[in-house]
Amino acid sequence: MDFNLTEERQMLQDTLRRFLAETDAQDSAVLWAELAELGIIGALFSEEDGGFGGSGFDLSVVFEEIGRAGASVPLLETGVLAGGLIAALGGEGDKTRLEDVIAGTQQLAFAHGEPLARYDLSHVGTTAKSTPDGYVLNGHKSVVMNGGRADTLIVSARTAGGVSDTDGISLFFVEASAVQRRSYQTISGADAAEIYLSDVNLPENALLGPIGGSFDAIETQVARATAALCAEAVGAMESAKGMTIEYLQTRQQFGRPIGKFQALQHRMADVLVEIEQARSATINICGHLTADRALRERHVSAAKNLIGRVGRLVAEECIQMHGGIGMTGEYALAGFAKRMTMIDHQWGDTDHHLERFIALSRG
Amino acid sequence: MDFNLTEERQMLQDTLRRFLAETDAQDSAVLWAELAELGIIGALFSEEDGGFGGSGFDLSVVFEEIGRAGASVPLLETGVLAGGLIAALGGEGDKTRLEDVIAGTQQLAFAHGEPLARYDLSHVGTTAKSTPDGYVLNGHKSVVMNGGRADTLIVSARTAGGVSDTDGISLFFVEASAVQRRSYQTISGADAAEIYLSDVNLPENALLGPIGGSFDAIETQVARATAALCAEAVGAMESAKGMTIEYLQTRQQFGRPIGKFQALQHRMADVLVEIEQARSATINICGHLTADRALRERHVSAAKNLIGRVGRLVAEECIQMHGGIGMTGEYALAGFAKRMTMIDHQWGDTDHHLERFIALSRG
Amino acid sequence: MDLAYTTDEQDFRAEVLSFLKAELDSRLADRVRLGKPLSKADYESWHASLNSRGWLAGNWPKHHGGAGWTPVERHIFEEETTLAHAPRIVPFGLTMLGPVLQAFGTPEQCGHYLPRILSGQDWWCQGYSEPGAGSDLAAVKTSAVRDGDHYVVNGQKTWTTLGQHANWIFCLVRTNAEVKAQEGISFLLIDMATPGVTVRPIVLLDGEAEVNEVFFDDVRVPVGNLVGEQDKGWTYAKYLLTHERTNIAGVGFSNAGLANVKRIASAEVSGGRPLIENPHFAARIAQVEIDLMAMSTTNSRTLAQAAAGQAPGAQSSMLKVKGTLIRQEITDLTRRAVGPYAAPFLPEALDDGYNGEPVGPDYATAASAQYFNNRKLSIFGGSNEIQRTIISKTILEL
Amino acid sequence: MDLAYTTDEQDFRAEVLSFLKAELDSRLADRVRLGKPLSKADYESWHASLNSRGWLAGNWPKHHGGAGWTPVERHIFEEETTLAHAPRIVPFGLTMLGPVLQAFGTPEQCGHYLPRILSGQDWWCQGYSEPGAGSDLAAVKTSAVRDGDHYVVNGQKTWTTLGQHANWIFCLVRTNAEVKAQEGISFLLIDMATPGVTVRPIVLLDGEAEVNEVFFDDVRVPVGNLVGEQDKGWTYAKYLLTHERTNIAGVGFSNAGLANVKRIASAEVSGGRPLIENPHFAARIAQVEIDLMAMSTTNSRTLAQAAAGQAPGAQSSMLKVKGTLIRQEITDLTRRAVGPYAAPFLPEALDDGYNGEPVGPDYATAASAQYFNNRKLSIFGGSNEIQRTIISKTILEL
Repeated sequence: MDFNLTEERQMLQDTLRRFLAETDAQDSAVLWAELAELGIIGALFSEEDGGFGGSGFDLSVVFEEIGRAGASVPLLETGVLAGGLIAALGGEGDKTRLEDVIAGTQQLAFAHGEPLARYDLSHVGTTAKSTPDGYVLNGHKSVVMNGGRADTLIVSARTAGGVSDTDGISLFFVEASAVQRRSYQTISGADAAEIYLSDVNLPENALLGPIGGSFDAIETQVARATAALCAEAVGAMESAKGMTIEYLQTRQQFGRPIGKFQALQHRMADVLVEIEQARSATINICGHLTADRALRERHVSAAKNLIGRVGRLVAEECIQMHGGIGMTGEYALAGFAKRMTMIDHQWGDTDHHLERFIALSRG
Repeated sequence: MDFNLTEERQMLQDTLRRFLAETDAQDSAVLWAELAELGIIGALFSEEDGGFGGSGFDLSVVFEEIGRAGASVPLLETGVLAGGLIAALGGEGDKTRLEDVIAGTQQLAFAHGEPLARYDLSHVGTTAKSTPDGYVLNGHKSVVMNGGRADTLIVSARTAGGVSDTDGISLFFVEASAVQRRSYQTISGADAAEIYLSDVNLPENALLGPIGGSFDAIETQVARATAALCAEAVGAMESAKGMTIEYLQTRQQFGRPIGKFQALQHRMADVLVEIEQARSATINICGHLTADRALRERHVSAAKNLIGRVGRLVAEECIQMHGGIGMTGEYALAGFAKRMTMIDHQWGDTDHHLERFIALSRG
Repeated sequence: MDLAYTTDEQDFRAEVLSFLKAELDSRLADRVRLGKPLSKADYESWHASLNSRGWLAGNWPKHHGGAGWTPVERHIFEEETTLAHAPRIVPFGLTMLGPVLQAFGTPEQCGHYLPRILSGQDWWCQGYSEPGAGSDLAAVKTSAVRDGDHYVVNGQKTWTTLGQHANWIFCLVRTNAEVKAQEGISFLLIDMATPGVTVRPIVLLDGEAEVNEVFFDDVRVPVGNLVGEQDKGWTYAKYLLTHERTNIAGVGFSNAGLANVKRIASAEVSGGRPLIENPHFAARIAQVEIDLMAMSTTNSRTLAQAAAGQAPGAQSSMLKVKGTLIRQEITDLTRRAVGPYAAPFLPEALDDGYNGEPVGPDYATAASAQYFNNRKLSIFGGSNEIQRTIISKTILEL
Repeated sequence: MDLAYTTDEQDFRAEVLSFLKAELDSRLADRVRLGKPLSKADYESWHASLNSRGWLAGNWPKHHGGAGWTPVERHIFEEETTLAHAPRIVPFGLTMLGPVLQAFGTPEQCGHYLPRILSGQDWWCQGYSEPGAGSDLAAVKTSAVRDGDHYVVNGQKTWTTLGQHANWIFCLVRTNAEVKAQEGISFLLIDMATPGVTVRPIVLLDGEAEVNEVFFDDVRVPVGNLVGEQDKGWTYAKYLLTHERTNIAGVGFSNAGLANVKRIASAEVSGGRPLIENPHFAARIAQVEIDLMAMSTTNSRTLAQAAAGQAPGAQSSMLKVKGTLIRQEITDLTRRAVGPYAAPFLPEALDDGYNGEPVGPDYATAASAQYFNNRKLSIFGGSNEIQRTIISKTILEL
């Protein structure tokens, strides 16, 4: 067992942390280009896919820093999810697409969720019907993160089976110009969109991966995305913790720093204990991304469940200990609290993963 | 709305509290006789049944004092459960039995639970077969409170239907001498027994109530018993609270009373809040014992669920705040903690009643 | 012991219900139910409806123009109006300042200010908290120095809820810095149109600007605007804080919120069936409902004590703690219930007159914002930490 | 980052497993699994088995007769022995006194006492807590007054676990009452056969008498029994408390307990199906299992730091808090799982050699008693309140 970062990952962490602390790039396109230049996007891909990382612990290093800085960049969507699907399923012809992603010249999104899917990964109601020239897609994809900015979408659609079957799900490249999108911001400030596909005609080569057989790849990449989200949550927790400790040390009430009040001390101790739990759960998921499915998914659901619970605790306790100032929008704590809370709504919340963990434990 | 005790109930409370505080009756038979003489058993029955009470708030007054004193007497078994069943279902011929109960000259038990029943009230595997002269009973009744001391048992047995059907359950008077019993103590110091019925022959008139149709009466009396248990738990909580407050005021550590430590203050405040919740839940169940079944049972399950949760909190927090001394058997807190914990194991625990509340809410 | 309402009380409930049916605009009720913010006009029209029925000031005695209700009647009114998703009554003039004036103000002050509160001419806000003094309320720094017939006020108040709509503010000010913190405070009424008063909105984490900072820069306030005696303001401040707390538990809000989350969970689908049938989610709902059933009775017990003339004391702190925990749990459940649609946040969709389609179901529009906004419940109005300290000090007597 | 064990570590685990298969008596393992108390002979025979394999003192260096294991090896040993329901190693001589003697004792003391600990000749117990000083450990009142070549000891120790089996006790005693509480304490080894030593059992709430009071009445202790320097005992005491805490999280106990409660929940029937399939109970189990999976990794991270020579610091307090909460939750689940059979309590059924039938399933026999007994986990050995204070002081630096 070894819990130290390799020298490379340590460097990656230092570089990214320093960059995010110092950057004043207000324009997200500029920020994106700079991240690409620093090699951050490449860190999400293995060497054979043109990157220099791609393992669970590469993801955790990168996303913990994203969370710590509260940066809003589509690394998860472009790099981990869509990029991961291309790396896993793509043919020779898709190599250039990956190169563009790593170079920062293309942004992607994975359009998978639907209004009735909730957190059910196999629920795909969007249809793809065969045509003489290729496929025609119809459906509505909901809360597609980075959906409003992506150049190209990877859209899941059903080519066979019932609406919740794991079999029969296929993936397609769809240019953003071919769909109708309604862009908006999430409450934690990220870009998202509703995507409407209305008789979208696609050529044969828009298909990514096997026809009707993409569920396993989706589950695998969502596992990686979940690991990244857990790490991002841990980063946000670390920042919230740091701000709260400093506030407890400096804020005076009743003639002394509020950190002198034992009730707050003990609650803060519990918060610290739980943040360590969150860090450990993240290590567990990151360390098991290449394990066999049963073991991997058990850790996915365990980690996401725990992160959801701890995220709520940390957000609520840090706001409470700050009092009124913690409620204000301009104070940075709000951003971290919102981010760690909203992570619970991506790829399965606490309850969803508890239920899934139980089912997976039953074997 | 009126939350004051009537003058009669106030007197009952004062009398019982003073008596239990002052009595030095070590022998349970003597204590029992004295309670009868004070009219405490009679307070559990309505006037038409020969008592002078019997409503939910009569039960709560009596059982809160039992809980407060940590008294171990079979009031619940003899008075509320078996006595209640006789009052509800008995004919003219059973009147003398009630008189004996109220006079304290007969002790009863309700032998209903079975090894595989857990908390399922309709699970009755014990059989009663018709014979030319009456009935023959076979089965095993488990954890029958007061089962080792009762003169007569009321035994539930199945005369028809499947093992979990509500229809087909009958009740029988069975003299203790007719069964095999294995007596033991519970961890909170009460008397209980396993009851084995092996070809127990009973005359026709051993039947109590309608053949195969006693489930509703059982549920109704168990609702009353649950109300009594909730009140007993509240009494135990009050005593544990009183001891803990005193300990916090007097125990010195690090040069001051431990009640000066804010972390303990705030936790004790939460304990106090929850005890008020427990008291209110008990008022709710006691105030709805004569409501229609749906409303009554919703309050039964709500109250028992809440009492189970709060009982655990109060027991654990009061022990924890006492530290080592709270762990010792001779210190009275242990008795209160054990009693409020074990009440969770009588007539359905927290989880059982949560699930039942959900089912009842669905309507 | 009797959990039933009297016939009179039942009749009163029926009256409230028929009033609500007749007077409560469904558009307004929908906005309240969905957690969308209300405009000044929304509040004013609801106040006016109530006032014309004589029900605006349920807690005021009749001779001051109030309804003179018993605590139980007030509770019934509160319960039914919240369950019907009526707007809340803005409390600053009606339940905060009103009783203070009635207890400590001059007949002239009562005669002048009370009718204007009822008519809506004046909208009051509260000047208690200061940036340096959150929970430590007595650490008031805003100073009022006597200068002839005026006090000259300098300083800053904060967390002033709905101050953007107000034309008057009641303030705790320091008139004596030489004595113990509690002893040099006065209670002053300030016309916000006076030169030197500046209001600046604070945007909260959900994007709403319902609280404000109020700055005082050499603001000249006539001495006639002093309530009671100079330097005795702490007494009036405490009276305000402990007196009018019949609704501190927020039972009505919780009942309405619970009904709302059940509706949402019936509409949402999880694993092929209504979310409300998912055992884990059903357990969360049941647990908070059971807590609320008990807390509602705790609240009624406290009301009964108040009706019998007993001061609630630590009881209202207990209700504040448990009441806010339950309300917050319900908003947390609402956020969970809406699933991925908790993420989209379109501030414009919260605006009155928004005609666009919501993203996702309409009930999701404000779910997350409400969750974050309601974190304030355990902070403002005496944080839950302060309440726990009050409870333990009362009981432990240490 | 690598969660895998090295080949050497995997080989070591295999060795431990085959040792357990060969040496662990199934009767003994059953008693441990069911939470039944062990006799002195039970502990001694298990110690002897381990000692003949050279594994009794995993944490001692080889030159003192220990196994000289790395923290990871100790963890593997702990994990496998607890999962196999082996008796715990009685810690007082082996993990408490041993390291103190090795760090601060004289060569003579080491040469004399250490081999006797390994051989089982001496059974040590701990004289830290006193009636007036629970969490406030430095408030030692038991006095030791120098009289020629002896100290004369008077006072009382309490919560002395398994003191009824012990022939030696290590004590904190006050040798100087004039200085700051921490500065006048000495660390003394006392032969319990010395006149004036009295042991009185304390019956705990579960009926067990595993802890004791120890009284000292003019007990004469040779000065050679002093460890280190007079008045410096606080240093050694803290060393003892902070040094040997690799197993403070009790991961092994929790793993074993979780496996046990799953077995019980598979056997119990609720509503016509195994209890473990009831969604509410399954959720409780899953929740604690998820917590345990994370805590186990937190524990491993701390071990890795220890192996790299870093002192664990606040980390061991965190492990103590979370570890005990998890263990207590598991015993609570066990109590719940057995249903109505949690109530019967037959102390005789816990005795070794009891031949009667249990009341209900055998796994229910000690379920409630274990639940109550394990309340001690968050009290003894530095209460969770003390741990939280340590954590917050370390982090907040206030």
